Amino acid sequence: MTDFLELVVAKYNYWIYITLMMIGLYAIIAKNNLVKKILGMNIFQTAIILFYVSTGVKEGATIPILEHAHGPAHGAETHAIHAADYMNPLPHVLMLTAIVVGVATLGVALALALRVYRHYNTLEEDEILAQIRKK
Amino acid sequence: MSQQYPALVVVVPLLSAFLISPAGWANKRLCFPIALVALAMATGSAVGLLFRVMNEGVIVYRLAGWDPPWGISYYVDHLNALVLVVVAVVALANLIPAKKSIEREFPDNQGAFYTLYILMVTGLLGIVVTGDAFNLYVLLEIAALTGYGLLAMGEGGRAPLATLNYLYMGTIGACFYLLGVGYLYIMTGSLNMVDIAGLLPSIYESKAVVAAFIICMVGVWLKMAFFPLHAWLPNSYTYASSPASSLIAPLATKVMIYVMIRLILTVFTPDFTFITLSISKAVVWLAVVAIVMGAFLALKERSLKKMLTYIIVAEVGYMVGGAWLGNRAGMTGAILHIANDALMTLCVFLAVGNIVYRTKGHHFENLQGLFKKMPFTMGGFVIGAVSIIGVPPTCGFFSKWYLITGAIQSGQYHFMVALLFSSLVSVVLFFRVIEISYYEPFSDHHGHGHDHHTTPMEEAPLSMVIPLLIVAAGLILVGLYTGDIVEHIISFAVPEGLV
Amino acid sequence: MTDTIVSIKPLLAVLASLLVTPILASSRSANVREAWTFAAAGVKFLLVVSMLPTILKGTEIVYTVVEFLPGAAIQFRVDSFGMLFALVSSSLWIVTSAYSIGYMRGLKEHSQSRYFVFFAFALSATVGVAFSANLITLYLFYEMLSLATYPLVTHHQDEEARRSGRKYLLYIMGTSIGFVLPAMLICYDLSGTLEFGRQGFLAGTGAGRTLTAVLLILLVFGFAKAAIMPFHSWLPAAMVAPTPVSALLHAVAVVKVGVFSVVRVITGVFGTELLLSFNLNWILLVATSATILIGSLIALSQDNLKRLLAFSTIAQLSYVVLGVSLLSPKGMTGGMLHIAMHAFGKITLFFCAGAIFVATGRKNISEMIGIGKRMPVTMGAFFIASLSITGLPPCGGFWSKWYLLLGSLEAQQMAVVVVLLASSLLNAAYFMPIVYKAFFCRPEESLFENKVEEAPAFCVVPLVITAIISVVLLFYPQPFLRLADMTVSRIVGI
Amino acid sequence: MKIIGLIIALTTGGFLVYAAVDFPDWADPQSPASTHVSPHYIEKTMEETSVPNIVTAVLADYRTFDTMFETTVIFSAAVACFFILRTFLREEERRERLYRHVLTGVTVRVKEGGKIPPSDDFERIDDSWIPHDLIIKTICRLLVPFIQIFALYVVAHGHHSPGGGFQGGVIFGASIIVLAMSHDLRTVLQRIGEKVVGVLCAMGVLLYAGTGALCLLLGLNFLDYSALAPVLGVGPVMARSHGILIVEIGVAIAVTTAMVWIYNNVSSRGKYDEGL
Repeated sequence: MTDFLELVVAKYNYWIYITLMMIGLYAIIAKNNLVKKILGMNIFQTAIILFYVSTGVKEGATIPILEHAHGPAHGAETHAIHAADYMNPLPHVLMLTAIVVGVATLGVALALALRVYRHYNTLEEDEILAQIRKK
Repeated sequence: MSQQYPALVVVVPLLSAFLISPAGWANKRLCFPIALVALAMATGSAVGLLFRVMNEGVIVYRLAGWDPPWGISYYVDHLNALVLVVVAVVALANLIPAKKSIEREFPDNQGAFYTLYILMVTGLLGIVVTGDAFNLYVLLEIAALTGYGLLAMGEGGRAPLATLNYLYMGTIGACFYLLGVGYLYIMTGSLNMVDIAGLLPSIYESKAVVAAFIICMVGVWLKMAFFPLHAWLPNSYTYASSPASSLIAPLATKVMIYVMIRLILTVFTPDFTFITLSISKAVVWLAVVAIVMGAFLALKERSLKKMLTYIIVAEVGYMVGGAWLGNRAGMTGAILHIANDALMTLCVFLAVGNIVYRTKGHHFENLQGLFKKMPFTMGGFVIGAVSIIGVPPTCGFFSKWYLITGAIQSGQYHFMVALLFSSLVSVVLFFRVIEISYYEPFSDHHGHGHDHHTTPMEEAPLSMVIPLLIVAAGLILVGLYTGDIVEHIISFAVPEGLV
Repeated sequence: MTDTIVSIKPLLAVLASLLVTPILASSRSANVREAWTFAAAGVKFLLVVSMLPTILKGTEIVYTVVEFLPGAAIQFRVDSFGMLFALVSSSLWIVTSAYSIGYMRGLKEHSQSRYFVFFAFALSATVGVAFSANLITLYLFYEMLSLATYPLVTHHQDEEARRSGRKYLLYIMGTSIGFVLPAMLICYDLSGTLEFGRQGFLAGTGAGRTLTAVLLILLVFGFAKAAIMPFHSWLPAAMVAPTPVSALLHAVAVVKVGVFSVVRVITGVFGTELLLSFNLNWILLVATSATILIGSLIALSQDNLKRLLAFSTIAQLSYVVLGVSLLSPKGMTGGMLHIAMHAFGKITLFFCAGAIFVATGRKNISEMIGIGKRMPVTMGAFFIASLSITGLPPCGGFWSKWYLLLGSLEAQQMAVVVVLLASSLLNAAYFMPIVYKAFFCRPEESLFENKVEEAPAFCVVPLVITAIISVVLLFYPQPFLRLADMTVSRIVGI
Repeated sequence: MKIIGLIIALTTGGFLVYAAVDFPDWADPQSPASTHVSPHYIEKTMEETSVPNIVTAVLADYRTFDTMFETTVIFSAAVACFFILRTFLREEERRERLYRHVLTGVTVRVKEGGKIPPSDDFERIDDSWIPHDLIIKTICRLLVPFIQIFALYVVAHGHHSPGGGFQGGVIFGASIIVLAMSHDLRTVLQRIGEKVVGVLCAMGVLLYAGTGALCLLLGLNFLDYSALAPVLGVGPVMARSHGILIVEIGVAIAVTTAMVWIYNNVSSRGKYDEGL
């Protein structure tokens, strides 16, 4: 029992991102309002960003910026840099891209919702489908 | 200059997109020539790259000069060189006829349309040529976003609504793929496809790698509209404008099938996919369901374009089933069908584009008497239809040949039966359309009284008919030279591991 | 192995009519178009005849267009059997072109250029099938023929044409995609090649008895153009087409392609030894005998002349398949010879039916009482042709019936002998009344005054020519008999 | 639909949990992710690109191809929003117009067709306009320059501190959007026209891709900044650092204008009237 609890505690960041993701997935599928679906989608994307960033963390490491190197000119005595001291920069780079993609998708989704609203005067999916069936 | 082909294929269209957008503001007539030159150069370098690959084997191109696992690099082998050429040729062949309908449908924001068009092609070319898993996700998003932009401007309110649904499903698919890449990154520490393939064998048994594979697959299946996840495709392609749908229909799903085959062959290597995992039989059954349902749903459609979209869903079933048969013939058939199906779908959608350009509608009622009024367009349509049915001289027959041989060799006869069933249904589908345009006299129901300026019904403009006939002739040529394509290109693309 | 020479002639023969189609489509005046059709027909016939001497010497002409896979390529191999069929179809095309000019002009049919274009297209496919060296080339031209004949069958573009066109396609395309395609791929998978060898390529592959039986059924019934019983009903429905179409295509080109493919399958794909060792040929014998008897019986009850001829064609086609599936040398010779004999006989009958329709507008036999007095020449040719079909001495049909009977005796198939004799009786039973009513009817029932008024010359001359040919064939059946003998001797290996 | 959504969410969630068991623990330094590729970045960045901020180095040099396409994503999203929403039809001439006298706050209604010549003391407002609020307008007008200076700092200082093209660009874009929200879209459009925004956005990404193409023309592979050494007259390592800076500026321009462009289109539903 104890090692199960230990396992749960040691990997807590994964459970969080999974719950967030499932909330987003549920919202996209089950919600009726188009904008709520868009928000669900945003939660879904943010959950993955959280997942990536949480993998970059290292025990006892600082942010991946080398402070005491004041430029290469007189850096003769800059002692060697140990990888263990700094956090893994790669997930952060990747997630910068994912954030940008999230914003871009949000922008286009809102534009589409606006056009749908301009044509059907409602954002509720069942009302829109009713209008389509009536036509 | 030939050393730089891998980069030129993607960079030239990219740079041209950033020239077209300002040109759209300055003067609209510049956009089309820039786009044409850019795509022509991209096609040229793609063909050059294919010949280089055929001579020198795999080409590694280090972006920004860094070695593979650290920087992003391209691994151009026979598989993606072939698909690259297909994408470039289809995009170029679609640009020329699209000019007239763009001028009619989007008179004031042509610059934006051409920019989205070129960016979409750049995204697709990038997906095919890249060797980095994460870079593939970014390009996936470019292709998706520009796709949403292009598809949104269609008929009334239906197009944005269908595109919005496409956006939801597409984003979920892309995020699943991203999650799969994340799982692989955690377990192996690298993002480069070949590097991952090197690190994976030691941890094949771990649950995370199996999960990564399944999540990637679900994401890719969602993006390619594989049957249970296909709900977004029919509406979004039907209500889109004709130039947009005749660009996206032939390419978007085929590039995703290329991604699936790349995952199976290079990243997870066939022995993991077919031996360690035992789901290939189930996937072939899913493909059978996809083919049967795709063909079946196409039967009840009264709109020509919507019928074709369901045929695309069935064709996706062909390729997924072929790839998952697990033997050389099936995989060759799947890869060959990517090229053939792109050409066939392009030919048929160009014909629909011409019809819509003249009759302003793509329902069966608009098709009456078209053989008399638009003989060349309908001629091209018949060749495309015959190729989809799978009649010998055209290329559709030969990919069915490999797929059925693969099914026979692997003993999965249900896949063969599905292929034959869908061929028979497409005979019924296409000849129903041909009957309408052949028998029913041209009833000029447009001219009902008040609008006297009905454009005299005659053949679509020359710049739209000639590309269609060239593509139709291309179908027969590709069919005739299937032997050379398979022998020189595809037989190298399928690894020896696959017997 | 017989020595082969490589020459482009077969490809030229196939393309001769194909290349002329754009000219036909774009020619403005009718005369120019008809002149071009005649030119193409003449060139094709000359090309085929030019290859005849080399074939008669026993050499074969091979030409490969493009190679897909090791065993499958678009390849032409002109052997004696292919030459026999090509000779028949190309010669009859000339005659039919003349006839269709008369017919089309006589009835002022619409969109004639489309008719001539697809006619030429269909002929090139027919010759393609004749010269194909392997199953995939044969399948390619077979499908091309189905697509080329669809617009011809549905020429009148009315509701009835639409229904029969739909039925025509469903049967032909349905069976070819549903049966032939999988069978062809299974054969390719088993044997690695699709070449029509001396002995079928399935011989050495160790395929089990049941698999061979399944493949046999798939391939034989797959080629639905041979109109063997379960898949025959497209032929009567296709009679809605104009008469020259049903004359050349549904008496000569299309149905003979079906029968030719079935014979190619029996001799080239399976080979006589394999079928004999598994004695699978009883399946074919039963099917074809049933077709012959039922076809002839239905023909008895038909009133519409063209439907009668359609059902008689169904019966006659199964003679060919019956002969070949006897697997005895004489029987196979008879079967192959019957292709030529039946072609000339049946085309004359269809020409007469067309001429009667052009001259009097009558379609049903009941309305043709006493027509002999009005159109003596046409009805005379009709009488000769019906004799040839029933296999009586003054016409060439006699030879093929003669060889068929000898073959069935040689193969000790007494039942087949009975079937052959019974069907000959039935043939006589449904042809002779027509001839009797035409000539010897009692005056008061005759519906026509007795002034002679024939169909236009362009219709009558061709049918007279073919009638004369079918009589000449009795005395000089040489080119076809010689070719049939050579094919059989090569197969049986004596 | 709700039940299907719940079932799908639960099954996928269960599957992900089942798969997460094999993952390395949180923050464990020996996890494959932190031992295979990233040690090279951490140890080699200083000597190869002389950029202390490793994230910016990886972003703009090691994986610069990714970032170029990332900027293209922003650009394509902006063009897509423009294409979807922008309508150019001029049908609102016939409606009556409302003006406000700036000093007194009096609103003037002008019948159809009539127009008050542009002058400082009258500003155009529209019927669905929320009441005029002096405090917000003056504070925002004061804040904007400081935000913009901070944004430029973030862009320029990407090498040494957290920041870079994207973050700086977004802050700069936010400053313009603050102005558009507090006043109305027309005041922003008078300062920065729609054409300027569209062209600048393309130019930003073109700067990025153009630098890469320049390296291509100078002989090395695409986006390999060490090729710029002879052009910039510095060593290959410093050339990489300067290359990163140029690229960051390109990104900043692109992101700023993309944000503004998307806001303009989405807030005014493509009509470019008074916005939110």
